[in-house]
Amino acid sequence: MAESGLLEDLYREIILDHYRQPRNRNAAIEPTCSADGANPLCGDQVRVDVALVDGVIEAISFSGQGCSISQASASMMTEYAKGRTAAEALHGVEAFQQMMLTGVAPDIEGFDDIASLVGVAKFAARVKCASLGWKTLAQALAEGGGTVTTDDGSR
Amino acid sequence: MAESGLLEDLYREIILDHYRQPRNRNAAIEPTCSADGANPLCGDQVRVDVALVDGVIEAISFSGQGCSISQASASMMTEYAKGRTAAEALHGVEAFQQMMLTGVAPDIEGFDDIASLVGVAKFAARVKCASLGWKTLAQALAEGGGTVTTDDGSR
Amino acid sequence: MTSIADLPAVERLPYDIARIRRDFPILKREVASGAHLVYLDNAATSQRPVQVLAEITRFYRDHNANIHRAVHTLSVEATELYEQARSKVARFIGAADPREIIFTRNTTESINLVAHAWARKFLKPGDEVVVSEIEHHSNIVPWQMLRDERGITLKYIPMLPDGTLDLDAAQSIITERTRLVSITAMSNALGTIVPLDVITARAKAVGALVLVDGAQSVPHMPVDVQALGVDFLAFSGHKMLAPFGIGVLWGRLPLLDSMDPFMGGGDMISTVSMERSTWADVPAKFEAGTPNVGDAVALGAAVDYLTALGMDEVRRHEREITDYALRRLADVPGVTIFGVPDADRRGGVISFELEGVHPHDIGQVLDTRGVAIRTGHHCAQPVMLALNVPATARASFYIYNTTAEVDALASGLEEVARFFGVK
Amino acid sequence: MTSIADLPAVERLPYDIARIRRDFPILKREVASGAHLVYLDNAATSQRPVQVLAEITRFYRDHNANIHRAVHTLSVEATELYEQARSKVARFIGAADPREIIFTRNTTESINLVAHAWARKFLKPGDEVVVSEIEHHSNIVPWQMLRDERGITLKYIPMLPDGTLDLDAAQSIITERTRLVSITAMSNALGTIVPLDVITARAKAVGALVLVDGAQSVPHMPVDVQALGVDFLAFSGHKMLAPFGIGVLWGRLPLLDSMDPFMGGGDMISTVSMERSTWADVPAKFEAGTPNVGDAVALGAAVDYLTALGMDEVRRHEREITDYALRRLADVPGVTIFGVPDADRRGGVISFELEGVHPHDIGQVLDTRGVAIRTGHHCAQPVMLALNVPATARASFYIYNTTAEVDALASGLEEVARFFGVK
Ligand SMILES: Cc1ncc(COP(=O)(O)O)c(C=O)c1O
Ligand SMILES: Cc1ncc(COP(=O)(O)O)c(C=O)c1O
Repeated sequence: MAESGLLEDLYREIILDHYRQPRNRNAAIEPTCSADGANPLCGDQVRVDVALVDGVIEAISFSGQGCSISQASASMMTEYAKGRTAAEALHGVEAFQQMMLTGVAPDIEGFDDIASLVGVAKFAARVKCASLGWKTLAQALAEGGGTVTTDDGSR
Repeated sequence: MAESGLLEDLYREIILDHYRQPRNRNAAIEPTCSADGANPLCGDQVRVDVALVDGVIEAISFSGQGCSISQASASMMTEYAKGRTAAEALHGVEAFQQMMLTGVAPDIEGFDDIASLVGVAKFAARVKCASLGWKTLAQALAEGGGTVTTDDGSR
Repeated sequence: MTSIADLPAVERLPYDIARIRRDFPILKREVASGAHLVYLDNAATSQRPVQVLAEITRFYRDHNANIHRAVHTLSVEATELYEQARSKVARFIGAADPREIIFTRNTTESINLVAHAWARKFLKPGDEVVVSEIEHHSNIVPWQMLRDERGITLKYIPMLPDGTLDLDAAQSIITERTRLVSITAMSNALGTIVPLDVITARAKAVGALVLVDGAQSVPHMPVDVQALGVDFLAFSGHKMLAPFGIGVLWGRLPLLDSMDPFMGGGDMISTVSMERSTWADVPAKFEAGTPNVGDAVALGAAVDYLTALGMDEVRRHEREITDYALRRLADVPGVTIFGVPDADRRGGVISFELEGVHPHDIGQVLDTRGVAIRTGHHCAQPVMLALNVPATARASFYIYNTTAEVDALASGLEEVARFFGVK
Repeated sequence: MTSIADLPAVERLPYDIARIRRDFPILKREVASGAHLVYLDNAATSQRPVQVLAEITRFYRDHNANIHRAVHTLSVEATELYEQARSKVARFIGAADPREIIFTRNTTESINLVAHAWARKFLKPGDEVVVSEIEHHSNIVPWQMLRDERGITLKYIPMLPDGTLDLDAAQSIITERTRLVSITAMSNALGTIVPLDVITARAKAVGALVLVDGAQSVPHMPVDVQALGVDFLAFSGHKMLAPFGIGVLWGRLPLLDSMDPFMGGGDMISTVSMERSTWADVPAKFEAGTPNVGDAVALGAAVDYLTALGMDEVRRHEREITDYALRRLADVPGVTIFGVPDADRRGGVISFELEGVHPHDIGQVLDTRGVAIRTGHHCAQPVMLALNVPATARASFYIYNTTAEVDALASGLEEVARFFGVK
């Protein structure tokens, strides 16, 4: 079918795999910092818990509900972050946001699965879904944790 | 000129005559009833004073300022009303309004000059000007006098 | 002001769906995937027929001027067209007098106007306003803001699990302290048609006014304000073939007369001095500043278009499509439809979920097949809360939709299920 | 949201008046008498070029949908177009961030928004708002309503006999108690250009905010909000080639953030429960309900049109026409021009009287010659009071007007004088 190409561009198999079998979801960890994220108009919700020991993300868990893109992206985010330093993880958040903006997958270590989300950049309405988990991670690592929203009021 | 016909339709010579030499304007009378009229968006103002004796309009005066149509029409109105009973005068007001609505001059006694205003009916924006004096007369004759406006808020 | 009696009669046309569809060239559009558009997002906004678009262009190209009693030809013409549109709208909803029609931007502004110009003038702390749990945010938030500012009490008629209102509860929720019942005629999230007669009877029994949110009823079924016996009616042009940017508040004339203005500015005044101002009569009192003349005139054309079809026929057509869709979608494995499963008691709006697939993903996959539905909370978060879902998928119909388009939706949903591996 | 930097550049075109006039087919119209239209009522509303009309049609025929983050193609496209228009407007007035652009219906709503969402939140009884005697009613009435409701003090900077403001008086009228100076950039009744720098300097010295009514400046001259150093700017699309029904409030981001919403409803919320609601971020917080997407997009096209001409060139052209008209009309026996007789200090607006002829009659006779001017109080009754006239006749110019049209006005006035027997 004509539309299949487009659809499979967005929903790569690896994304559906993370959606169906999310990694580090509701993992039993002892968090040192956490944050909640929401995409109000979509109803997506994500909570990120991080166990940060000596600047290294020893363990991470996410929970929540939402569309396949938001949940798969959060799942991939946890795989990426686990074992990295907070600084490295924030660098990853940066790279992810850049990918959403430019539609070009960065050639950096650990982004193999994540690069499959590059197709999302073509779908303006979905970028917020994909970014939710990453923004929430950044918020958790920032002092104080708290709540983020990907709804910037710009419709 | 092409436009002259249209213009002379509106501004018949007799109208300009009443405008330049208004009848019963600022006449020194002893009024028994009065009313003020205004056409706020145009700035037209008319005051009508009536000396009503045994149901007959013995004397009448108008004052005010405004466009040629409003002032000429008020002048003609005073000529018509003078010497008539209040009931007759109100009948004239009725006939005048009807003329503005239908664009047809009524064939009634005393309307010779007044019929020259029939062309106003074609100019929606001017009907209010022409009606001002007449409405104010009706208001003066109605119990209590008071203020009328030809601005019905309908733009 | 054009009187209703002076309006030209609108000739009735047969309900010919092929002809109707030709009036909407956008329906021939393709989306990125190459699929043909199947537009099922009509509760959000309708499409516009060429007749309405032509009217906009004609107005601006031939008659454009500001209105307000100017003496030059264009302005006289523009004023006449604007007031004629007001009369057309009055006739369309059975209003007694064109002055009862206030042009606003949309339903939201119409309701806010009542909350400011009527409620802030007449309501005291402790007075009650009653809405329902199935309202659009536009009929909730203005009353919450009023409550927080003025100390009135806001009460909700609850929703039953089938998406209808609890009419028994309504009887006790509407009390002698109730000053206003502000209620939707049809839920945009669930399609529920509200029995306005029951609500209105109770409101009138306690001396309360009734405001009807007609955003979803005026476009889709015959509405006669005098038969309804209500006091205010709010609706939006953009959901009924007219452009964005034009809405209506209808109110009873003495009621409108008793109210203070909402916004201040040009054209709503009678006199202005530096010390004080006096107000113009209705409707000007509520139309501060230069109005949206062009889109009001286009709303007149939209109303003519609907009148030619006949609102009874519009309702009949939508009822048929909805009935078909309720049965067709129920056959798709995994689909659950929210609300009453009866096309007689709902408008052409179907909210549903597909097991295991988030609404956003449903909408995305359908879009690649050209099928445009809405997903989300539909500006009715209390309904989502009551249904215990974060969001729903919603298909909504209008005059140009066909059963073939319902089939496209249904087979699209089967593809969604397959794609996401729903068993 | 489209960032300003991502907008396509607009190519500058030479100021070719013949080409410009071809873009406005209405200028070829005839009035009832058969005379050609000479449209000199631009301060009331401008005409619209084919480019803007085409944009409206294109939007509705190809991309029409409601916005608000829906997932289907049309809605994504409509959202992009709407946000792109916001960015175009931001660039046009030199705003730092597109989120500072709030779409309203018109200048009047923009000012009322500030009166509600800022003033009603932050002002206390005794606080002062300063306007001027030459304001349009839209910048007087909202503050009178606020005064009467909340007990603030409203003060006026007086007008001098030549139609300029008394700037010395302004220094003492704006005091430490002044919280807001709300001032027009150009009078629509007299054309006076207000020295905003002087007023703003004084306002800033006492810590007051400055709202500029830009209804007559944004369409006619370069405006840069950052260079002006003011806090709010209000203007209307319909006076600058865009359709009716779309206006703008610009405000500084932190200021907008600090304000409460104006109207409540869909799209201005973040969450709604039956108990309470939270607000969306700006600009959504101030755009309750379905916005006027189509006309906003068309405003973007209008702004592009003006940008291609260059606002410096627009001002130059209008200054020339005004200069010519001031001299030409002064030659007509019986004509008195109000306001400063200096085209450098006034915009393209000329209010005048003709001895012995009421303005309404002037307008009527001119109309039969196709010459469209406005007569009346121009929504500036305090100015009429100060001039001690019931009304004036007003000619106002825009990008397409020519000196030949000024001649048509002047010879028309000579005919008026002859007709009414003015010696
Ligand atoms: C200086 C000025 N302010 C405000 C307004 C009001 O504009 P609008 O009617 O578009 O709200 C106008 C328009 O007449 C104006 O000229
Ligand atoms: C029932 C209902 N009420 C109110 C509204 C708000 O309409 P608008 O956004 O045009 O103001 C809508 C539109 O979504 C609606 O469906």
